[in-house]
Amino acid sequence: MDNLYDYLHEKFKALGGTQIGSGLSAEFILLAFFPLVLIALLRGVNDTIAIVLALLFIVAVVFSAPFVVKVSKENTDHYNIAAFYVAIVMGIVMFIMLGGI
Amino acid sequence: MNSELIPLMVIFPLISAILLNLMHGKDKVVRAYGILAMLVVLVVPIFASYGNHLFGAHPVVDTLPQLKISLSEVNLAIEYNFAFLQKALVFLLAAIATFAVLSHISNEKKVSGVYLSMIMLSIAAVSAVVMANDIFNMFVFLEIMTIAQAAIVIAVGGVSGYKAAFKYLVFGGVAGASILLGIALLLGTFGVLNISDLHNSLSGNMTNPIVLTAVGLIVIGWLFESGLFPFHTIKSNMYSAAKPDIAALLQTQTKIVLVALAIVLLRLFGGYSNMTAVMLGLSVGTLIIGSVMALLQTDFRRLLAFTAVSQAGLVGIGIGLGTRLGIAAGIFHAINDAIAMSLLFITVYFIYERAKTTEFKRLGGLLVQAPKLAFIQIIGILIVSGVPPFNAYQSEFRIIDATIQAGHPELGVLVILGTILTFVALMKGFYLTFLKENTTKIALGKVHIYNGLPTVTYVTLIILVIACVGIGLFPMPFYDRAYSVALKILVGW
Amino acid sequence: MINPVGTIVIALILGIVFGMSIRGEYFNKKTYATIFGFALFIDIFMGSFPYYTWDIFVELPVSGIFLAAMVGLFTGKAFRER
Amino acid sequence: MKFQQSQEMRNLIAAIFVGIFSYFIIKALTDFDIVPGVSYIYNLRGPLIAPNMITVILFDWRGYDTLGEAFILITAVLTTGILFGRGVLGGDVSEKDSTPIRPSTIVQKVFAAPLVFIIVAFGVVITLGGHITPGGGFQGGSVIATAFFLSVVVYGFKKNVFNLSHNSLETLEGVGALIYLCLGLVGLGLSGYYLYNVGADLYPYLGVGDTATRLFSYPDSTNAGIIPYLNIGIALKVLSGFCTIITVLWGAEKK
Repeated sequence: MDNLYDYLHEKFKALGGTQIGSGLSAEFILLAFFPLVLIALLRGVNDTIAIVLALLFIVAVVFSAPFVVKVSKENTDHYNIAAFYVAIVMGIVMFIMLGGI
Repeated sequence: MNSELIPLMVIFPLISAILLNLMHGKDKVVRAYGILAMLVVLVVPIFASYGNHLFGAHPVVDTLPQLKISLSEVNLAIEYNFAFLQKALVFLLAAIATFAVLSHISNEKKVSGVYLSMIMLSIAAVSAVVMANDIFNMFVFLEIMTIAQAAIVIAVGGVSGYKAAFKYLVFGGVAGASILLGIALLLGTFGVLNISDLHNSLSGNMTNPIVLTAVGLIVIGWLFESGLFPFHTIKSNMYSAAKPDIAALLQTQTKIVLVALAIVLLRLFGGYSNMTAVMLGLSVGTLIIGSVMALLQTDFRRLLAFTAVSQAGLVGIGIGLGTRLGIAAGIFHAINDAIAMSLLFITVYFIYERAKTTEFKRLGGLLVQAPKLAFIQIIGILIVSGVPPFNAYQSEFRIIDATIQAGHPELGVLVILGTILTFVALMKGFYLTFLKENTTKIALGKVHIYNGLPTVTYVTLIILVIACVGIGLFPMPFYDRAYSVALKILVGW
Repeated sequence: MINPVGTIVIALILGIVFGMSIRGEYFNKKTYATIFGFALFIDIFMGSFPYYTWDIFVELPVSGIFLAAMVGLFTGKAFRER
Repeated sequence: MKFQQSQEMRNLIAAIFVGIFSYFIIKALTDFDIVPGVSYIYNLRGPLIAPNMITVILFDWRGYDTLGEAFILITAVLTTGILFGRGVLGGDVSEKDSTPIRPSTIVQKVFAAPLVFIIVAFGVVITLGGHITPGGGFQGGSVIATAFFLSVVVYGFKKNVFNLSHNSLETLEGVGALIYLCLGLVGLGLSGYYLYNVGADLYPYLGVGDTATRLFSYPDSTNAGIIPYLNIGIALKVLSGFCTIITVLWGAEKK
């Protein structure tokens, strides 16, 4: 397990001064968050599909961990990142309102 | 019924703003008038009686056939509603703003009249948004609020403040234009601006694509004003760039505006499930991302900023459920959380004013120097994390209950996850500030002789703790009122 | 406004307010003459421009407000130079 | 290089989503029928108050909205002041003056000063005739502000025709806004409704006293009530707001 600690230490350096404990807590919450959202979205369609997809998603997310580095990079104070997400949400909101999803 | 004191809640802060700006430079006058004005601002909502106010005395008229509106009667004037919810929100705003004004007056050697006038303008604007029953009037005061908030952050000075305010104004322009375009589409389609009239015209019209466009545009504006998902970095940047006492005021205003605008949206388009789905989905994202980001911060102010944003997401979840229980719990949580987060921001303000920094790597070991502050802060952390017997427990419990009742148990799990994460983040902040060994020997500096800050801060903190415990022990008066508002939203005003 | 004279009085007051803040260094007798000549010219062309329906303006086809504001500006400037 | 590529990809995605957004808005704007709605009643009863319908809607039916818009301008002006150092925490930062970039020609110097007189007088006319003819406080104030701009551009800020400092402009702006707010309070005191158009008497049943009605009325075919006075307040506010902005920006140019 020492290797895992070193690995995470190396990865979390990008966050700049964050403790590994906080990074790990955030990571685990994110791991729980995505499959739950997937289930919440797809449960209306079919329970089995939702569970299977969520399990697959967990596997995929675990292999691409640590996820928290990417999330924190996308939530900095930079103007262009905020503008990018605002543009996407504007499009999606209008599409949901009128596209009839 | 007409109540004369209702417009004074907006007009008096506006007059005070003008006068304080004119007095800028005369220190004693500004101090005296600032305290006096805050007293009036606090007292007026208590004594105002419930009812409506019609501006310009223009009454309701029976419609003429030429109007092309299928309503039996139409409001001519701008109308303000004032009921228990409005009273609670306006009073809460006035109370938090009083601390911001008093802390400025008691802390600064040279008082800035312009700064106080901006605080007054934001109070007036938020009060107007809360009470307005007219969608265009609401927009006008939202714009005033956006500019005034940016000005308060600019007044702190420094590059970070300028950057935050610039971003806030740019995206505020996008959101404001979006709301205005939505209002224009509604006005063009139905010819009325009064929200009650629009509600009556809109019932059964929710398949009109122009109305749906308007819904989307106003929802985008709502997302900005309440700091939800795509705008959460901008809001948190504003909170962390402002002084923490102002951040307390800003987050209170954000939650109040969130509730006010959400009530308008639900009253107008409540029957449209896609809208509540969008609100719910983005709120869930804000809750989780906000608390994750809070955990990763290295500065106490930024940590609290992201916590405040994630709590706004929690309020949004309650409202976005669109059920009676959910809306009531959301409104209730907005009030509770505004108080609790203000408590935390004010404790950090005290540290910031005396240690001149809130970075974790420079703080530490403050428990020895400020045990009382540490005690109050740990109470605040427990309140925000939803521990009984405090008020946020009552509302978070009801939000989780509402998610399960609404048939979304996964959301309940997510709310619990977010709450745990908030608790972990805040405890991390507490540990690094108060418990960790102080390696850099930063001490809480001595305060000046003119500085009445400790007294003001401690009195405010104790009042806020008492309010939290009081609402926590006796939640029903507030929750029942919130529930009746929710009933009215869904059944009709 | 209170009566037909009200507009003229208010125009005069506004003129004095702005005239009080005007510096004198760019003006001499020729400038004053030019301004007044132009003012009269514009005045007659404007006619009874804001079209108040009171008798006093119907009979006198010049813009009383414009003239009053002009007189106010000169008065205010004279006040300031004293 | 890798970052740049990802940025380009993101720009493309953002452009697509903004395209979707714009498509729906343009579609909504192209096909909708406008219903006159309450503006029909406004137009029906407005001529009882004053002939200029725009002014009547702005200052009577929706006078409170106009108050809010005036305050947007005030807030923006104050914010500009804060941005350049007035009222920041820890004491004001002084403003510097700067001379014009290019010296003015002799024609400009001779004609600007007389023109200022005429423009100011014309602005006053537009303000005072606002309830009868096209015009009003916003327009008149802007016209007077152009006189200030002209003199600043030609003579430089320090030697311009008007001797208005930043502080006196702030005072003028405050006075303008207070005129508006206090005229609203007159209505609140007399009838119980904020911004009630006291002299106009559209609703005689409110029982506002005779003296008050006579104070704001004049022997005309229509009776605009407090609208002309509101126009004066707005004009003072708008002109001083614009002048403050140019003062601040001109002083900040050289820093």
